[in-house]
Amino acid sequence: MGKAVGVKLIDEYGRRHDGRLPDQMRPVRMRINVLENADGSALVEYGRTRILAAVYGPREPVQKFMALPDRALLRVRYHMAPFSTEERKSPAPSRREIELSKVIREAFEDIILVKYFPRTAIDIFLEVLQADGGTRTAAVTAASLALANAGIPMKALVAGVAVGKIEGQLVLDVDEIEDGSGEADMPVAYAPDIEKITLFQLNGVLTREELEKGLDMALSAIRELVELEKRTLKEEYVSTEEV
Amino acid sequence: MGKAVGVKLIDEYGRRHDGRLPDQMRPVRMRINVLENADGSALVEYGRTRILAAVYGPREPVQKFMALPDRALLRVRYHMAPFSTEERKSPAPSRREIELSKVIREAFEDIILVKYFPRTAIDIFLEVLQADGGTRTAAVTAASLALANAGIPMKALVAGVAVGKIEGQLVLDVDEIEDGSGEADMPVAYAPDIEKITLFQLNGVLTREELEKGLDMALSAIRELVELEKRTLKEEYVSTEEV
Amino acid sequence: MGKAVGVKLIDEYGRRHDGRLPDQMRPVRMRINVLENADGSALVEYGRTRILAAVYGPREPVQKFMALPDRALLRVRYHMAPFSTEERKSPAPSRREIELSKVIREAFEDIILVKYFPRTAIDIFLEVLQADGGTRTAAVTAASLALANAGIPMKALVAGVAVGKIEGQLVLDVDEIEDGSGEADMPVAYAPDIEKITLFQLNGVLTREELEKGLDMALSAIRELVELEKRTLKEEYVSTEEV
Amino acid sequence: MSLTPFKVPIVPELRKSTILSLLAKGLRTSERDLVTPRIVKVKTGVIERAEGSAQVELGNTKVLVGVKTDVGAPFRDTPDEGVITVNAELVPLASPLFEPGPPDENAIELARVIDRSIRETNAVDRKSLAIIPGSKVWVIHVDIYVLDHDGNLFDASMLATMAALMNTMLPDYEELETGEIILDRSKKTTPLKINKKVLTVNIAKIGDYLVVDPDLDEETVADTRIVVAYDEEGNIVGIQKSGPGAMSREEVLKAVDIGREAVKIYFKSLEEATGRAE
Amino acid sequence: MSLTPFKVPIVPELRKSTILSLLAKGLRTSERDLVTPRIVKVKTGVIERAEGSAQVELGNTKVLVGVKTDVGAPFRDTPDEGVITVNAELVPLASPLFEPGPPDENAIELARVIDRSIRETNAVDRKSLAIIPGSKVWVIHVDIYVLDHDGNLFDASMLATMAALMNTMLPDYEELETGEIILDRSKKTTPLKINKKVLTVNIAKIGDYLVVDPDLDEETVADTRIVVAYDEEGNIVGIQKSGPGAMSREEVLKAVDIGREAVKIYFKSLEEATGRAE
Amino acid sequence: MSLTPFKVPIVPELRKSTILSLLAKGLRTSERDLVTPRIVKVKTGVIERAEGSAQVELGNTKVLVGVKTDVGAPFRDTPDEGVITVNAELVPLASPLFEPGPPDENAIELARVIDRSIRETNAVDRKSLAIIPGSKVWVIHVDIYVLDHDGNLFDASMLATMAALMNTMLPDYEELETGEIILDRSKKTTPLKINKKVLTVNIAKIGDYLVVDPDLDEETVADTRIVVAYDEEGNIVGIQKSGPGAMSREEVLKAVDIGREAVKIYFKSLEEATGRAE
Repeated sequence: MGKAVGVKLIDEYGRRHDGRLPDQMRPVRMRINVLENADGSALVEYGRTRILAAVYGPREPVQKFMALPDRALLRVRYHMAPFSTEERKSPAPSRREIELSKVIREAFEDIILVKYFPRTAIDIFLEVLQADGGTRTAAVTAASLALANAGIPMKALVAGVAVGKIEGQLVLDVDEIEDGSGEADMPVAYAPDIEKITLFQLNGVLTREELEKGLDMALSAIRELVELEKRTLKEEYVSTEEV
Repeated sequence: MGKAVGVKLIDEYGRRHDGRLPDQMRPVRMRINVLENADGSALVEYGRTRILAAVYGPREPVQKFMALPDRALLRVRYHMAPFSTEERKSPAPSRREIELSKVIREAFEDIILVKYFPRTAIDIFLEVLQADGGTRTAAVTAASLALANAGIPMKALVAGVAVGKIEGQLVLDVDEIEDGSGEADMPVAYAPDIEKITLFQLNGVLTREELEKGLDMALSAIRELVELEKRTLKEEYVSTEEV
Repeated sequence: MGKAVGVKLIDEYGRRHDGRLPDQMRPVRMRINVLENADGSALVEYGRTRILAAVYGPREPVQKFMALPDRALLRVRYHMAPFSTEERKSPAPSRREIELSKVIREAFEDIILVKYFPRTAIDIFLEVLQADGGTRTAAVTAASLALANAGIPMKALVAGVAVGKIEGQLVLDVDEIEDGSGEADMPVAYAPDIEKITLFQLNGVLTREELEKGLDMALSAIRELVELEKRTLKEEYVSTEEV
Repeated sequence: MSLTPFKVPIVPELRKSTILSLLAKGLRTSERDLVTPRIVKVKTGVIERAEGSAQVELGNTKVLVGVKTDVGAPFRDTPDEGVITVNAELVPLASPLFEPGPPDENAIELARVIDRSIRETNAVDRKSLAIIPGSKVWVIHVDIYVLDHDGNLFDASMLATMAALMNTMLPDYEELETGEIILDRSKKTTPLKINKKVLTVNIAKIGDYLVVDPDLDEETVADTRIVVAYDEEGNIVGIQKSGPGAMSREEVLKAVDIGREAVKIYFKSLEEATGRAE
Repeated sequence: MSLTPFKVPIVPELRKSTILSLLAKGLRTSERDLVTPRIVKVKTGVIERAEGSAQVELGNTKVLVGVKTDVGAPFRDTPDEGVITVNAELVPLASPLFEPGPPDENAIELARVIDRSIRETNAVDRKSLAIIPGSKVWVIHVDIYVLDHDGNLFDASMLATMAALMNTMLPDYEELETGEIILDRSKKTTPLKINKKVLTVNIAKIGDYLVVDPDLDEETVADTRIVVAYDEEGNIVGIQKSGPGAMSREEVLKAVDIGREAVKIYFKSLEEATGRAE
Repeated sequence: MSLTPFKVPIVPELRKSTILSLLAKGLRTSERDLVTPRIVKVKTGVIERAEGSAQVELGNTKVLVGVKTDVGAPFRDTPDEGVITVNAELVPLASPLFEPGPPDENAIELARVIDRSIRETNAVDRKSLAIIPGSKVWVIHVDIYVLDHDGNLFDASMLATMAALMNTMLPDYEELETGEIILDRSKKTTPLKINKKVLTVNIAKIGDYLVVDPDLDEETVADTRIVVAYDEEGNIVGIQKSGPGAMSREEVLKAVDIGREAVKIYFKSLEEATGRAE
């Protein structure tokens, strides 16, 4: 996680350290039906970042007193595998994982038609198998796919991506190296079909203009990601490398 | 908390390090109605020791299986703010805080008319905002005020104060410096109107005679403290400095 | 727990470090009715290994949602006293204690006539007061006695013993020194009257032949241990040293 | 693991429609317009024994922040910088909604949003906190203590944190020959070096309206909220959408603009309290 | 957080009135007078592999204490003194009232009251526990293990603790050139240095009566209890009012006087068991 | 504390009798005979950023193992050996039976059985993991991650662990003059030294039948299970009876013999995946 010193992250031709252009995503792979037990599941990769999502429900809540009379209870766990990071991560939930579980849950509270399933629970389990930046946004994408795969009715599909600022320039889909040296990281989740931003964070400094430009970069990429989701739901597997 | 070495804590004129006489309290300030949400609240200061008390209830117990059929359940939390002490205190409850929560709860079990409110809970939350000796006894005083402020019926008002022994002499209302170098510390809580001692501890060594003398010093001071409580309940704010 | 270096554990005459022959147990002592509050209790010693067992039940489960409609719930806690080991053991349950609690519980699931007591709990509490090897197997023996002492109906009595391999040779009832330097440790629990192995572990390397021979050594010793249990249940106290 | 809260107060429909119909007229139950925060009171130095402290009242919301300092080891990747930790306790005396126990997701989110605003802007000069670079640095503990909860803990806590940091004086110390550092907390003579002041504005979306500094009733009926951190130059230095619900692109941008105006009121209160207008 | 116990056995009113009417005649259910403890049995050296140990039976209450020793760092403010820790486990085999889990408030109070009695009187000579002053000292772990609970865990635990400490032998050790200390626990030749013997007397107030060493039934019906620690000279070296309920000034003083007589019985048992009458 | 599981799926009697009547004909619901495991797929290097990894599918059971390495201190009694830790997480996405939280007794048992099989056979050469004997050694973290649970987590996890260890490459490092070790995880050139390959076979007793590699339905109706670890020479290098229920002496010995044949199938899959047949 340390800041790379003296490394140029954008070269004279505007290319990033892995050859991407500023507004270019890493290769994306999406697959559904990857697990047997879960009611819905998905594997999503943004470059080396790899997220496994499973959805259970609607089902009876583990503890009955949690049941809500007028809607489904949502439970979300964003969790990193101990081997997903550079140094082994303790499997006990960190403060970061607790916060991200919350913001991801909140990204779906208004998307899932929770009123259809009173007194039940819908569980979204997200495992970061490999972390290389953008895990929370890839997790939103994986959750959206797994929910659809589980047949949970939603207002719209959602996807996420982070926009960063490195060496004064806005770039799409930052990886770990870029994030470590970047001036800003702005994860966004969006449901294009209903034009709703469901997750939005900014970590770092932006001007008002950069904010708007960065947001539009994210929304534009998310529109494509949701198209990929739709294809994945039909074809089970999609990869931007093979396109 | 280390013992001050070579410092005289009582001078040749019988004055203590802060100028007090052996049987003199630090300046006391009491205020009620200091919080909006709580059903009753109080702020109590003995010198630099500062305690905030809030009372909630009678209300439904958080977990129903705790409800008692013939009386109210009392919950007491004595807790130190991380910034209240010389070195930062972890906010996780220490063994000391757990013990003090117990003895303070027990100081009120026979004072509050718990039989009036079966199946309910009465919660007393005590936060040490600044600790300079005597926190548990000031907490009892604050709890008594907050209970009265919440309109919880009690047999009598209670107040507390500690008597210490330093350099062979009994002194009232020890502060942290005196406690650190003292030979004994004896916190007492008492309800003068019904002549009941409701909290009593001794940490250190006393002779039988010293015990009796020290206890009487405490009871005498507590009578005055309860008078101050009564005035506070009428006037909302009282300070011995302004008297 | 370190491996003793350069110490011969079996001498030229086939004697072990404490003078025992390979198939000889340490002195065994068994006593029942050692506690007042428990419904059944036993103290079992294999040499310096000392286990105290208490049984409570059948009684109402602590939490009602645990109750099983068709059988008693079994709860087993294998726990080491902090002073039972060479270096003080933290009283918080270790991973080892959690595993051993499980395998000991499973050793009794099919022995206790749990169908007789639906919706109840039977609790077996095992405290290692002194640990010198073979604590889990002595704990099974103590549990069997305490269950019988509590009048809990069982298909048969159970006892346990470990067989070890040291310096290439199979030996019965290994103590801590032997275990620390041994090549294998194989704890076995067995109910001779119904010919059932109820606990079986192997930690180390054995050939197929050694396994069979070692198992038979254990079963043979356990038959004697169960005879001792029967005598203990009649006479309250039995010791192989006094025989 | 995050769960849909199942113990939230249920706001009667009536209450919600009252709030909405007032908003339609540009009014709020607390008798202010949509873009103005409640009355702010900032007081510093309220815990004399702490190295820094401040209490903030934002309407009926009350937050106390204390700063304690210690000497410790730096992080491996920043050996010449001090360490800052931010912790928030939603102590049960502050609200019937709070229960004793370790910080829950709300407390953790609150602390982390404030922590990021400070960290990313280098608001506290961490380089100035090295005592022996590589081995001994100042560790600055910021503890947020919520005393009364009537909504918008974010802005009140951020304001109290900033004021407490500006109020912080590092203790004197002596460096022994062994390299050990002995603090003398009775003497505090070095002010903590502040590079930048940062504050947040919490904006709730209720129906089609965006309102600054929601109180607890407003937060409860809100569709969602967005918390935006600003520096004094008007840069955006942190954002957190918090709470269920969603916003449109236009709402996000509008909220950012509204907040940029509203934050000036907070900055004014901060300056008045700290006397450190720059 | 402390809660009114909600799982205590309910003593039938009948039982309480039986106890009270006996007390009115100066009698108790256990056929003793008000100021005499139950029969005490003290046995030391019961855990051979521990550095010290003792088992105490007080009527049907049974407590085992084991002492383990280790080498560790001193506290910063007492660099030339050893460290003593006291921990109590109310293990579930001792009573249907005890459940597995970390020590609850009763176990913590028990351990802390005993810890203070030892600490404040310097009962164990902590200075003699320095190995290399400032860096290596003996750490003495006292673990109280309640095996059977029939009331008055305080006196039984204090007696067992004192006996176990008097029974403790420190292991031999070797100091390496590196300053490391290597223990040889197979050889224990140095007795722990005891400066002072301290014991407690637990006195229950039942109605208007004060009774020494209450059993579990008596504790359950008692209005409150007071535990007083004494040294052999009759000094009062610690007090804890424990349990709900209150006492008058006169009752407190009377309890202290009653206890001072009763403690002699405990001291006699201790001396007989340890053979260390002084 | 271990409790009788009170949240297990109840297998209808019908299901059990179906399984039993098939077994009587030497058949199983998964269309295989009693002594043959389900189809095994082993894939290594599946987590590129880990030092070693493998994914195993055993029928519908799916387990991922990742190996991370670090530099740490050796255990006091083995100063010249590296440290290996094994941890298992039954993450809730793998089964409706799993709930979030710290490892329960099943996860702990799983990890410990695998840990012992590796440790007792010195399967990983721990001596080769000393960097500076006595002070700096490699710490090898094996993390078992169950992704889909359809029975027999033991064999799948053991196989994935062994494959991941054989796949592990230690990072390059630099030793500073201070004795500190700086890892360069971007370069991994030294394979972990494997002394021995060890695998387990899980055999369930259902009525009077012994079946290899039970699936979840079979595990649920099984009377008990025995897990036997073997090395390639056919030595028995670990055993765990797991689950309630009992076996006769003859059943145990028969299971050990059945397992010794079945394990060859697993070893073959391991060799094919790792290309390290020896």
